[in-house]
Amino acid sequence: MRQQAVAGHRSIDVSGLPDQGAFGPSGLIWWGTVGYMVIEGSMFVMTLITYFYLRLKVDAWPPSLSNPDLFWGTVNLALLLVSVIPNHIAKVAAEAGDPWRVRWSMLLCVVFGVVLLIIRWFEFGSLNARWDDNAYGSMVWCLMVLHTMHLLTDVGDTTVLTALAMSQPLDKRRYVDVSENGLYWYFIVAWWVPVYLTVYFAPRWL
Amino acid sequence: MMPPLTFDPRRSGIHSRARGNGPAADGTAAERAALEKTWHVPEGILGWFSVVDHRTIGRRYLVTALGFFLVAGILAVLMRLQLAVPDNQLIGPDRYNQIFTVHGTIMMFLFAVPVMEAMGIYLVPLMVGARNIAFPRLNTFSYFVYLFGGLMLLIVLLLNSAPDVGWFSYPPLAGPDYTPGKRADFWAQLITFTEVAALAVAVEIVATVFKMRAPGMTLDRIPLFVWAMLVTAFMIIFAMPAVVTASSFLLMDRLVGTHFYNPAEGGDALLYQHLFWFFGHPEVYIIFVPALGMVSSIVTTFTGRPIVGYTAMVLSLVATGFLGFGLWVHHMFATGLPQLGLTYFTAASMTIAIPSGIQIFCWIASIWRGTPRFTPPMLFVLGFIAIFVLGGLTGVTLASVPFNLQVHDTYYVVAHFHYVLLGGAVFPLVGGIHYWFPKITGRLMDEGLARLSFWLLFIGFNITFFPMHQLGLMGMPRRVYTYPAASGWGPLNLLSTLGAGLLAIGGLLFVWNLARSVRSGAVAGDDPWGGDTLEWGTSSPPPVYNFLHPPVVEGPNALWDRSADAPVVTGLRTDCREVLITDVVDATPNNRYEFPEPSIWPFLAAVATSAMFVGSIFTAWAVPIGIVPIAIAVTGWFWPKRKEAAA
Amino acid sequence: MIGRRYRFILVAVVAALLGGCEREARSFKGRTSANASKEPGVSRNPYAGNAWGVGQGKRLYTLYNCVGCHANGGGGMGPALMDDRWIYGSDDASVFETIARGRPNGMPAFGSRITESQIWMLAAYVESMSGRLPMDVLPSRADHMRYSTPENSRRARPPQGAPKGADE
Amino acid sequence: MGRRRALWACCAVMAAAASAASAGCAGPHHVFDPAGGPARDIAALGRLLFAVCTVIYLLVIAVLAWALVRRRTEADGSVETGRRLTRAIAAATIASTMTIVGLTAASAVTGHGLTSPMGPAAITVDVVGHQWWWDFQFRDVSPDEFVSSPNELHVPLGQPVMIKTMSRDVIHSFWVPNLHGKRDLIPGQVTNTWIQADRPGVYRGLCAEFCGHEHAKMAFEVVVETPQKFKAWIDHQRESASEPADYQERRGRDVFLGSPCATCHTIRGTTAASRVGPDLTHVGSRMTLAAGTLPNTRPHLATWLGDPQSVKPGTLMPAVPMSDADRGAVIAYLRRLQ
Repeated sequence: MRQQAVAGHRSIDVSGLPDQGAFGPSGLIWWGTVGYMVIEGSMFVMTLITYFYLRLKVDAWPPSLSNPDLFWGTVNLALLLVSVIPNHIAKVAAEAGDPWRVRWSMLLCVVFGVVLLIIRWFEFGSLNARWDDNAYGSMVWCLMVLHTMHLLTDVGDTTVLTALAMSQPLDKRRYVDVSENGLYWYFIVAWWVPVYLTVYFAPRWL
Repeated sequence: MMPPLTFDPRRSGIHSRARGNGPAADGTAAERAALEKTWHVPEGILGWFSVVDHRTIGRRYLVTALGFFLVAGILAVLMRLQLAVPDNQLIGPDRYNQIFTVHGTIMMFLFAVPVMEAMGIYLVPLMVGARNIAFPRLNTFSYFVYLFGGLMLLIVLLLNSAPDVGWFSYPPLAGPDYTPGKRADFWAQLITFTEVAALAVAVEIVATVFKMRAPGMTLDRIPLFVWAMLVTAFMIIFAMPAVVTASSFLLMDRLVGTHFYNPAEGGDALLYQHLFWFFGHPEVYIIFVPALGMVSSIVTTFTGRPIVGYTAMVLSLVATGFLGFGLWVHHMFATGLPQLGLTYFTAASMTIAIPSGIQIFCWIASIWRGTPRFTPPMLFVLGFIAIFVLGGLTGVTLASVPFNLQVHDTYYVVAHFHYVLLGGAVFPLVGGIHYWFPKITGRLMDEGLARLSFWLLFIGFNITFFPMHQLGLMGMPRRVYTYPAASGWGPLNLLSTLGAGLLAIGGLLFVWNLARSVRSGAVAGDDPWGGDTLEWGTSSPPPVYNFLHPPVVEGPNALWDRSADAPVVTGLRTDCREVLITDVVDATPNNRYEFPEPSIWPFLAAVATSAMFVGSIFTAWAVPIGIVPIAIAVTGWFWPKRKEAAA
Repeated sequence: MIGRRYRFILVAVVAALLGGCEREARSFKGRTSANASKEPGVSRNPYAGNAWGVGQGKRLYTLYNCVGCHANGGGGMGPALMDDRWIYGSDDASVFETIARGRPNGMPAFGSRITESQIWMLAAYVESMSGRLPMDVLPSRADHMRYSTPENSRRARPPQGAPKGADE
Repeated sequence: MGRRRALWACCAVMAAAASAASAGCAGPHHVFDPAGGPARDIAALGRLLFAVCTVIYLLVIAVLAWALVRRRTEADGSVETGRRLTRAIAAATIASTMTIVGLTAASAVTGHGLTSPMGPAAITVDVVGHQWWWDFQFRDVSPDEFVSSPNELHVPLGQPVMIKTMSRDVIHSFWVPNLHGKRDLIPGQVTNTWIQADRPGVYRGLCAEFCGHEHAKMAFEVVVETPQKFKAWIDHQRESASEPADYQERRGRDVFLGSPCATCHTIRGTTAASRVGPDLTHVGSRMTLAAGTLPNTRPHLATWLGDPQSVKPGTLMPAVPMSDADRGAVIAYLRRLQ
């Protein structure tokens, strides 16, 4: 027994509590992840507000009068939405403590991530303005780059976690990491929806 | 007088045991030794860069921020010397503009916010009874990013390449066309540096306050300083992304030719002002709210009674946090926005006086009710009230659109915000440093010197800044490097410069007192003031593990409300850095979590990040290239050690 | 420990100093001498490494309507300035001469119409148009309609057919 | 005792500061020395704000002083005292809320009065900001040309004057403390404000938004004169420049037109027609040089032309190399341009 009774004090013995953290808001890591999600979410909000602020200042939007091509962006949207499935499997498996399910679903997530990044490359190529053409182009590129940076970060993160999961025995701590990583992926998928609508449909509808 | 322990051991893993009659002495000594070994602060050069201890990092933050404060103070004295007489030739416009820009930038970004965070990093874990701050490696990372950003600014100042477009850097003046070269880029990138650091600390503080409070510290028992830091952290999280957005747009306009602020291509110069002030106004409260927390701590201790109106205080802090986001346009009244909107912002700006007023009333009521002891910290608090109330009232005048149109961007505003920031934040900070110095160093500051420096600071402050109200009404605009004799501004400016001399002497005396008391101050003991918060319940300076046994809190004034047989937490492992994670609302123990060991990787990540930031001032390629070392460092940071994985 | 830290800082400062810091200096005095007789190939442009001087040159380029003939570097009535062809020499002194004394086929002499320091600023900007100056000196986009890639984003185009070392 | 002494010291400091501040409301550009409708309304509002704030401040400090020095009693710790204190705090909060509401209303009423003048505007002036000088352009005096009066704004007494502000480069701010509050000059936008002067005289205007090196030396004069005099002034401004009267002035004109001067400036009636720098057609009649930096006298003009960069470091105006005799001639010519 590690804990001792201390002279003159009652003690609350916490040695029976789960160690290595907890999933979700009970654990500490969740709060760090959500903290950064809020920060980055604020940046997305600021950028979107800027987009519409600048939109209201001019008559022609986009100034070039040709709307952005929908193909690659929509493929990206579809794939991102599908990628939620392996991500969800990994998250649930981690919370259930199933090492093999975690491993293969994580691997699938990495594959999805890489494919998404490749498609994103084509998507940049299909945009209807350069960043230094006008404010419209600057705005569109800014939104796209911001989302791509998040995508890249999480793909990197997932890759490292997958490497860890493959090379070492998984413990609770790692499962918590996998679970929070899954949460972050939801965040990235969720943000693509407004960004996609803004980049591709704001010029059409507004 | 407070209900005793309301803590309910519901969870299966917790046993509340009767008081031990055991042989505590050697058991405790062994436990201490084990904790000492587990939580050790690494030594040597490598160790210096690997520290993850919140007290060490907090101290470094504090010392660094005070160092920047000194630099900015020297710049202020230079400005006052230049303005002492009309048509002065001492400093030319090129240099002067760099000086006032760097003065403002350092004060806002490298002193005020970091110094408040430093106090938070040091004190919040102690006040909530935790062993360390949440995400300690992130903490180390944030310190080095902050340090490197600050050094960058100092270096470019020495190189005659410092930003010269004001701490607000409005485009188009700060844009690519009117400030060629890299001066404004250093400013914009400094913002990125400091925001990365500040946001990290904000996340740490939120997590620490929400998840690492001692059992029994329910929401209504959180010390007011901790509440203040929590509100500040939330404001940072919501406000700073706006300025990062603004400064990134500026940087991109300057480097890769985007058109965010170019009206000729669909951009808008006012967009920057909206983004900047959406951050800029909360920024003032980010600086000022922690100071309110310090005032509450000091007032409680030195009146010897629980603060009057704890709930009102907490609600006021939270209200300040919310209202702070609703009044950014009052920095833009002169830009010609629609009148109706402006009236809304007048109302909002005036409304924020109410929560501040409530807190003032509560402190005065607490002083009225208790028995004030006129120690140096208390003197600074009284000085704070005298100065801050004045600054707050001139703030009310500034909220009025028509009057604002006259005094906006004049010395009246300079006077106002120095009353609010120097008086409202620095006076409590200096009081707080006097107050917590014994906890941090184990020694007391010299009281005679402290009193002398207080009076010099107080008198010097008023002589320096009070005449500026009048100068503003006499039409003196801000940010002028000189003025003609015919303006009639000469005498008051000279008076102000003389006051600045007193202020500087007072400041140096304070620094001297700090320096000598660290070495030769009287030994303080654990609790020299009879404080009520948990940090006074451990030794001075606290051991590396903060508390032998994390305490259990039984009332809002943790130490005063502690019963004779107050329980403590046991059962945390001593052979690894295990901490207790509790629930958000009622602070019930929930789980245990192992904190990371010291590591060099956060430092390396900070180096890599800084290299990318500085590089991206010169070329956009720094971003894709610079990401690689950052990714490597961050992977090293999170890669578990074998021992951990095996355990 | 503290001492060591300061040493690091010192090293950093010295390194940065050595990196060349005059790019940001702003010398308002300029040269006022009336004797504009320049030995070709001898004189160097005082603003070639100075971002502020180049920026002033860019402003003057617009204000003095150089745009009228040369457009924004792409050329029109006059030759293009952002390419690698330098008809009358690409070295500092030749560019100065071209502006100050004019050239056949339309380039007027500005020697009596603008001051010497302004000519140097313009010359520095003209050199920046083909991306020849150091990266941290090149101007970025202007606050008006976009006309081409900003100077600092263009691919540097070293002068063609210029005698070797003429730039030195 | 210590605390009494401290209190006295505080009071002394405050009193000293206050007396230092109340150095009078005169001076060339004092907010509380209004010479026109808008400034008068704002000054009245300002006095109200100051009165209310002073009372509140003194009250707070008095209560604080009482709280510090009062005799402590047994009952201080009682629940009843606590309740009373809570009530006092609530009362103070309600009082301050009502004050705030009152001040907001007062400010809204004043603000409403400032939005537009009572009657139709007599003239409209375009105010164009440059680094670092002002161009006041009167466009409604004749259909095809406009009168440019750099750094000197003439307005008729007692009539509303519409001001359209715009900027050629960075953000500036148009401010004549005796007449009205500020209005920013923002590139890419045109905003409107108005002034109305009811006291003849010369008032100084300043740039109130940081605009670069010479932000400090970007002032102008507002000349308020009777409508008749204003009419005469504007008619004169419409005329072309005076012809040189003697040999030296003729020489000055020739030097001017053959030198870099003519590359930037306009003198209507000559070949100089560039709009880079201020219009010099009537430069001799103006009160100041270099945007309110120097009085317009012969020696100051010589200083300014000889070395502009030491008068106003950073200005676009270069030192034009010429012999002393030539410069003397140019000065004589410029002073002829009344």
